[in-house]
Amino acid sequence: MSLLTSLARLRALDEGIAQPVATVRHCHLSARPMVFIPLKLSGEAAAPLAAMLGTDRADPALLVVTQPRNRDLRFAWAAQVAEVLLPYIEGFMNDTETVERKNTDPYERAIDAPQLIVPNQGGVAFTRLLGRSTRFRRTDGPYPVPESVPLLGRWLTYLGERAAYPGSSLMLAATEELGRHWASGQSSLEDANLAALLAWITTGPTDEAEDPLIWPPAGPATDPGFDAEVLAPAMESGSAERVTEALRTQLEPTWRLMWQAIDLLAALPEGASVAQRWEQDRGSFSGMAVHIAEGAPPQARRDGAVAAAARLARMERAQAAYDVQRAYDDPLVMAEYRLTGEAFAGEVIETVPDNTEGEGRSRKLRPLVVIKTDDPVRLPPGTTLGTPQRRSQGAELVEAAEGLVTLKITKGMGRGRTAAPGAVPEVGERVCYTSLTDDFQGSPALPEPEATPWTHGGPPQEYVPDDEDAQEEWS
Amino acid sequence: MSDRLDDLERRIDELRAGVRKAMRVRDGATARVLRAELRSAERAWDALVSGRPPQAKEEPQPQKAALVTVREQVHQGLRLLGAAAQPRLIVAVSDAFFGGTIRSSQLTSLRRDEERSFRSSPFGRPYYLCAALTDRLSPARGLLTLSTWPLERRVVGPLSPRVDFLTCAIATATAIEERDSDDERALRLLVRMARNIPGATDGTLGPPDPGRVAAAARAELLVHAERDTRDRAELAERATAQLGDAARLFGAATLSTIKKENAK
Amino acid sequence: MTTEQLAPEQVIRNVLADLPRHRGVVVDSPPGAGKSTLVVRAAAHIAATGEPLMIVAQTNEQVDDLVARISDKHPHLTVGRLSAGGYVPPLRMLELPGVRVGTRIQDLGDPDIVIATADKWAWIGDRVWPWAIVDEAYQMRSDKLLRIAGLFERALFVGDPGQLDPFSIVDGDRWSGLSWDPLQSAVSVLLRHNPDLPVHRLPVSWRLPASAAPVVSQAFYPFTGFRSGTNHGDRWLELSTGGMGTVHDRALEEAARSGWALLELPNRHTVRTDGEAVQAVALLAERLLQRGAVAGSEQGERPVTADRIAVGAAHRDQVAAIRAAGLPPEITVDTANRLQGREYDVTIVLHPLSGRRDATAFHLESGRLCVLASRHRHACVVVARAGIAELLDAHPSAEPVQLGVPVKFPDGWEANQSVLEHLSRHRV
Amino acid sequence: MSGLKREGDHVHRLDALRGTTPQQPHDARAIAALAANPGCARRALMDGAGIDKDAAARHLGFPAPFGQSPFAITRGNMFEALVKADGCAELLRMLREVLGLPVAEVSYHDVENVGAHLRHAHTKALFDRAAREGHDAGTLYDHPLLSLRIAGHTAYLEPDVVAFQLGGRFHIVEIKSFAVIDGQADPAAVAAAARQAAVYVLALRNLLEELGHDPLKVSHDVVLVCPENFANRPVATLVDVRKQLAVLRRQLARMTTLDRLLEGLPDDLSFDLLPDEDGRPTRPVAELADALHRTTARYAPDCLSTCDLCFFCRDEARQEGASDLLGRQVRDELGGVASVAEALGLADGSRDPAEGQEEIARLLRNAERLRRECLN
Repeated sequence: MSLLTSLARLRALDEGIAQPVATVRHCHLSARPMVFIPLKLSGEAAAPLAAMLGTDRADPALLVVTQPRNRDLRFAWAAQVAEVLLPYIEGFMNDTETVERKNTDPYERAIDAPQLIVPNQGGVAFTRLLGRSTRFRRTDGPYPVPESVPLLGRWLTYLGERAAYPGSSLMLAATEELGRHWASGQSSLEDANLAALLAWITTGPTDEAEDPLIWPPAGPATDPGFDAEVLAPAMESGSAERVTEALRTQLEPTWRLMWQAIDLLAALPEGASVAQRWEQDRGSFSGMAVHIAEGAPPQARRDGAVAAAARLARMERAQAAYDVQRAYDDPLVMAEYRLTGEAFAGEVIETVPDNTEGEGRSRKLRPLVVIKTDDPVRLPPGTTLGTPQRRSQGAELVEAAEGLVTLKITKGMGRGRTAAPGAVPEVGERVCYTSLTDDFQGSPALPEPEATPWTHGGPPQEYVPDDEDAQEEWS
Repeated sequence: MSDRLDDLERRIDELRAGVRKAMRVRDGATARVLRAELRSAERAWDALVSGRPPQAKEEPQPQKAALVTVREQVHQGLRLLGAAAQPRLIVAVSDAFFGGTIRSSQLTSLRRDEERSFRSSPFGRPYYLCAALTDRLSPARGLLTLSTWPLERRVVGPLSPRVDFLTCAIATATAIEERDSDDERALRLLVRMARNIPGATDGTLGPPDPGRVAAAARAELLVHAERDTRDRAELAERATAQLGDAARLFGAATLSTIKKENAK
Repeated sequence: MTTEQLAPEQVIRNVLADLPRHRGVVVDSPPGAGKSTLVVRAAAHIAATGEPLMIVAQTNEQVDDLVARISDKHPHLTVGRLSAGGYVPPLRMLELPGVRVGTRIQDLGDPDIVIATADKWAWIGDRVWPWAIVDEAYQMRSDKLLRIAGLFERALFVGDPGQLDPFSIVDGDRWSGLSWDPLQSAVSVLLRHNPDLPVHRLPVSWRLPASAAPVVSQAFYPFTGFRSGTNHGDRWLELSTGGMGTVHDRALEEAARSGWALLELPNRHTVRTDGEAVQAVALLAERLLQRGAVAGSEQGERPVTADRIAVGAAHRDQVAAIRAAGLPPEITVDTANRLQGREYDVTIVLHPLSGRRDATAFHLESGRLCVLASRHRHACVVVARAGIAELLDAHPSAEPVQLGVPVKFPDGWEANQSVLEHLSRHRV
Repeated sequence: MSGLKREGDHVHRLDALRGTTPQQPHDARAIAALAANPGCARRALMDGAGIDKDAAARHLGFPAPFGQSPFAITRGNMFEALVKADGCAELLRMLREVLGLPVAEVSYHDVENVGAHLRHAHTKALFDRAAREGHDAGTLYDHPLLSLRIAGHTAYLEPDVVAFQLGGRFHIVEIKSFAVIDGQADPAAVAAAARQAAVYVLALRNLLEELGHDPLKVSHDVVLVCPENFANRPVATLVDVRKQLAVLRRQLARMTTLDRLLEGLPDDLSFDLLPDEDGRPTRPVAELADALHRTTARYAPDCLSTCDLCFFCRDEARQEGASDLLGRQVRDELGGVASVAEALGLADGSRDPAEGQEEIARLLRNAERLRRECLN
């Protein structure tokens, strides 16, 4: 968080209404998102209690485990969840486009992909746990489960991990996304409360948001008072209807909030790079679908040495790209960098479009641009620059002093002796340049897992999900 | 009907809110009153939904229980185990071998009833379910024994908890072997015990071989036997010397309990 | 004196003796304990066996520095300097005898020693070196080691455990507790998988003066410890022109006298780029030059010129602000991360906790303060606002605990406390 | 001893602050929580005086947002029972696996076998014997009663179990019902457990020291017992609590040096809740609130998960328009500027920077300029 965001929070606190910290939407929003609100039994690691889910705001499915300590009921519940989620997920697999790739075979990429939206980070974590607790189950043996259960587990695991992948929109946490676009007048800790955050964005703060009687927690944890006074007695009564109704009261308010959050995000114009990131999501999704179709084993309990390093590299690359793209897509995000002097914006007051460097054959076109800016520029001469206005353009800072910045354009102005029309900004044009650039070289290869070196414990034994995984007793 | 239901639901919501508010400020009194109303409202609601007339929840009374009393089932369990045991273990055994129907909760009052009955007519019954005695000769919490056992078996020295566990494991294993039972519950009990005895399992997850479990338990038992026997003998001696009949069966009151007694 | 020097010599002998006996050998080297000297010695030692050797460093500067040192000490050795495309070798390197620079192994001929950064090595394949030396191994992330470990059979890992740990821009919790956690340092992963590899420690710092070694040792190396290679009096710092009694002058005089000075500004919560503090830092540097500081040591006597002075801070914007305050460009101004492994006569440090109301894990990280407080051969002047003691005292401790992750010492809080306590004796 | 005397004095003063309100005993959790926000004078004083902050908060109309679900409680008890069942069979298995406890080491002492009033003495006797005679004396000690001096008062602590293992070292066993999944558990939960265990380690070390034994016979590695994955089966992990111990010592040291805080207080200041015979506070709310307002709090949003008074202090911060509401990081970014209005005034230029505020003013104005430029 930067001073810019802090200022927005102060403003929000003062005006009693959240302030925008983004001018465009930085996440993809599906036309048919699957809203998923899971609840868990307090004190248990991953004992599902209920879930409200669906793609139709008018018609959510409510699935309940009326006796959460009963293993069979839990798996029955997981099977019910699968009945809703799997058709939704599989619905996206068949419409694909063929993607050509340099020096490797083309592959099929889904035209669209599923999108799971949960209320908060807790929801993401619990989804991951549900995945972990179901993906290893067997359909035969001691504690058999319906076929759909382990499959659901693998998809939940996949989506849960994807949620940690910078810039991915396959699984979103509502509070996270809202917080990325609005600054409330409360602390980021309190922003984790969906009702409170939404109140800040829409009507202004209210203490009701913290009253579990008015706004039940958005899960996965339930309100202890509710557990003690409503749920426990209902369970003892042995009446399934009563447990179900009790849990409905805890889920319905959040269900409404979730769609309100979606509407708020949908109202924002989509950022320029969102489609590109969603394309990667679609590719990843298709990859996973193929993976499963080919009968690969469920995801391992934890990454091996090579897998971990590979994932880290991917995630760092994605994080860097995500940061740059957000700044390029959104002046308000770029402003954070202008504040720290890593970017500057201003008016072009002079250009030398036909400036060249070097002599004879090595002679190169290097158009000069002088920009007047109010921003504090903290970039040394020679810094490589990029600009949101001309994304293919490369430039280099020549000098910066007294609010005047001189830079030379080094690429993206065409092959010719003179710069291609429009390549060099006109005098009077407002432009923004930044040292933030999205040109990362790929990361070098890793050894094959079976070639893991001695420094990292040597080759791991082939991972086969064993009976332990499958028979792990649930209590 | 449906609007009756709506009224009930509205009422229930109000009452729940009331109770939770009261609890938040720890106003127990108000909470209790509201809770009572709430329960009746909820029962009425259940009745409406399920079409049953409202009634207090009654315990399911399985006919077996009629044949064998709780007391007798515990007796069976303990006889099989042959050592002081906790209710949960006794229940598990009775469940696994005698199709028992008891629940741990039913055993809590048992010992007091036994003591009362003994005091009213000493030795009036062939056997009593009674306490294990601590090194202070006070009743050991949550351990049941049989009056028909020698004192040595009913006192617990420092090593006795482990020794008794091993004894119980051997008994369970043997029982399974004799009946060559493949009863799921029996096997699960054996698995639970086996994984806490060195060498009792062959590492695989399948049901352990009862013979192997018994052997492993005996092996460890050997390590503790001598010292435990010594400790117990010494305790038993003290108990015989210091305690009257009742106390010998149900344990001497600790200072604190005596205090409580006097306070009454 | 000589006896004092024998010990480290002995350590080096033991290291060299261990090389053929173990697959890997680790050498912990506190600040200025002759890490590079060891690397050069070991390089020559291995090269002498006629077996090819690869050397891994972390930055191009470190690589160039090693190349220079090796060809200086052992001109007969042929050295290949592998580099990435964009890299422009400094002229002095091209003149060195027996040194060739290239972007591909093939360009290098078949030298005794090939040196490159870990990043560059990661692109090299299908060849295995019998020997490798990994320099600054504690600053190397284990995933980098994973990429290159296939290139060598046995390796010597050298580094300073007290400096900053490697980090990532993404959250790595999902790997915590794994023995191969990619965010851990190369050494910790190496040792977790090969717990019986020998770990040697260089016992003597040749850089830190007698005034600094005990302070740094106690604060940042509480369990292992090290001593200074020089005694009080072996090093001296003299200000040839007189002062005007300003706080800055007095701070410099205190530093010249005792090797340490704390220039304490009035207690106030400020923004990171605290103008007063920045000014003070700049003024100190300026005055130090004006007063013609002269440093005397076992290496003889020399003026403390701008290139022998460094200014250190925690954040990039602080560095920028100090730069902007108009220091001579020869003076190094940089963040702790980038000052790692460097050495100067005098350092001026903006205390990471100065002017703050609350400390974060970043500001308390012991490695950060350790780097800043251990770059100097003669004196270190710290600029800080009063109130750090109170800040530490009020610091809430609720660090999360990951299962299976060895507890790291020293604790940042304790280290800060101990340094602060020492500095308070040199307050002006 | 002047040290003792001084402690005596301020104990007296603290008791005065508490007035007729019965002393709230510190349990391990409360002691572990001392480090949650040491900078908060209000909290330090109330803890020192032994005031029930929860009761105070409720009386003030700001009940703390904490509460434990009956399911969680049941689960916790069930799990502890499971670990200790059948002569601690599960626990012995784990100690054998994790600490290499020899098969012969199984003896079990339940300190609760003696009446409550004897437990502390009995605990002392047992550990004295254990420390003197080594492993023959015993292995497992259930429900021991330890004690620790907090700000002049003795707090009694009940660790779940203490395992004593061959090699003459004691290990604290901490039984928690949060799950360890694939070797990892919720880091916050583990940290809390570690802080709590550290309290026991320290108390036990003090006990041994009193008895003239080497306090370091108590290991800084505690045995954390949790359910593994999704099963009920317990698994043990060693947790090194040296850092928690260091923090704890610091905090206890601070508790005995509350003088600085106490000196600043008006003599008539009292936190007394004036409880009636059945313990309900009768102190006029406004009066109590006023008393608290006369002590300085150091509110941060983190308090919402660590302090019973959090809502009261948050409300106070709101009244004052303090930027603390937004979190420590924001507060630090604003340099010296504590109030929201002030910061905004500097940002939009409606207020001139006071001496020393020039930079933050410049930064804020710059930020404001950028926001305006981007938003319209």
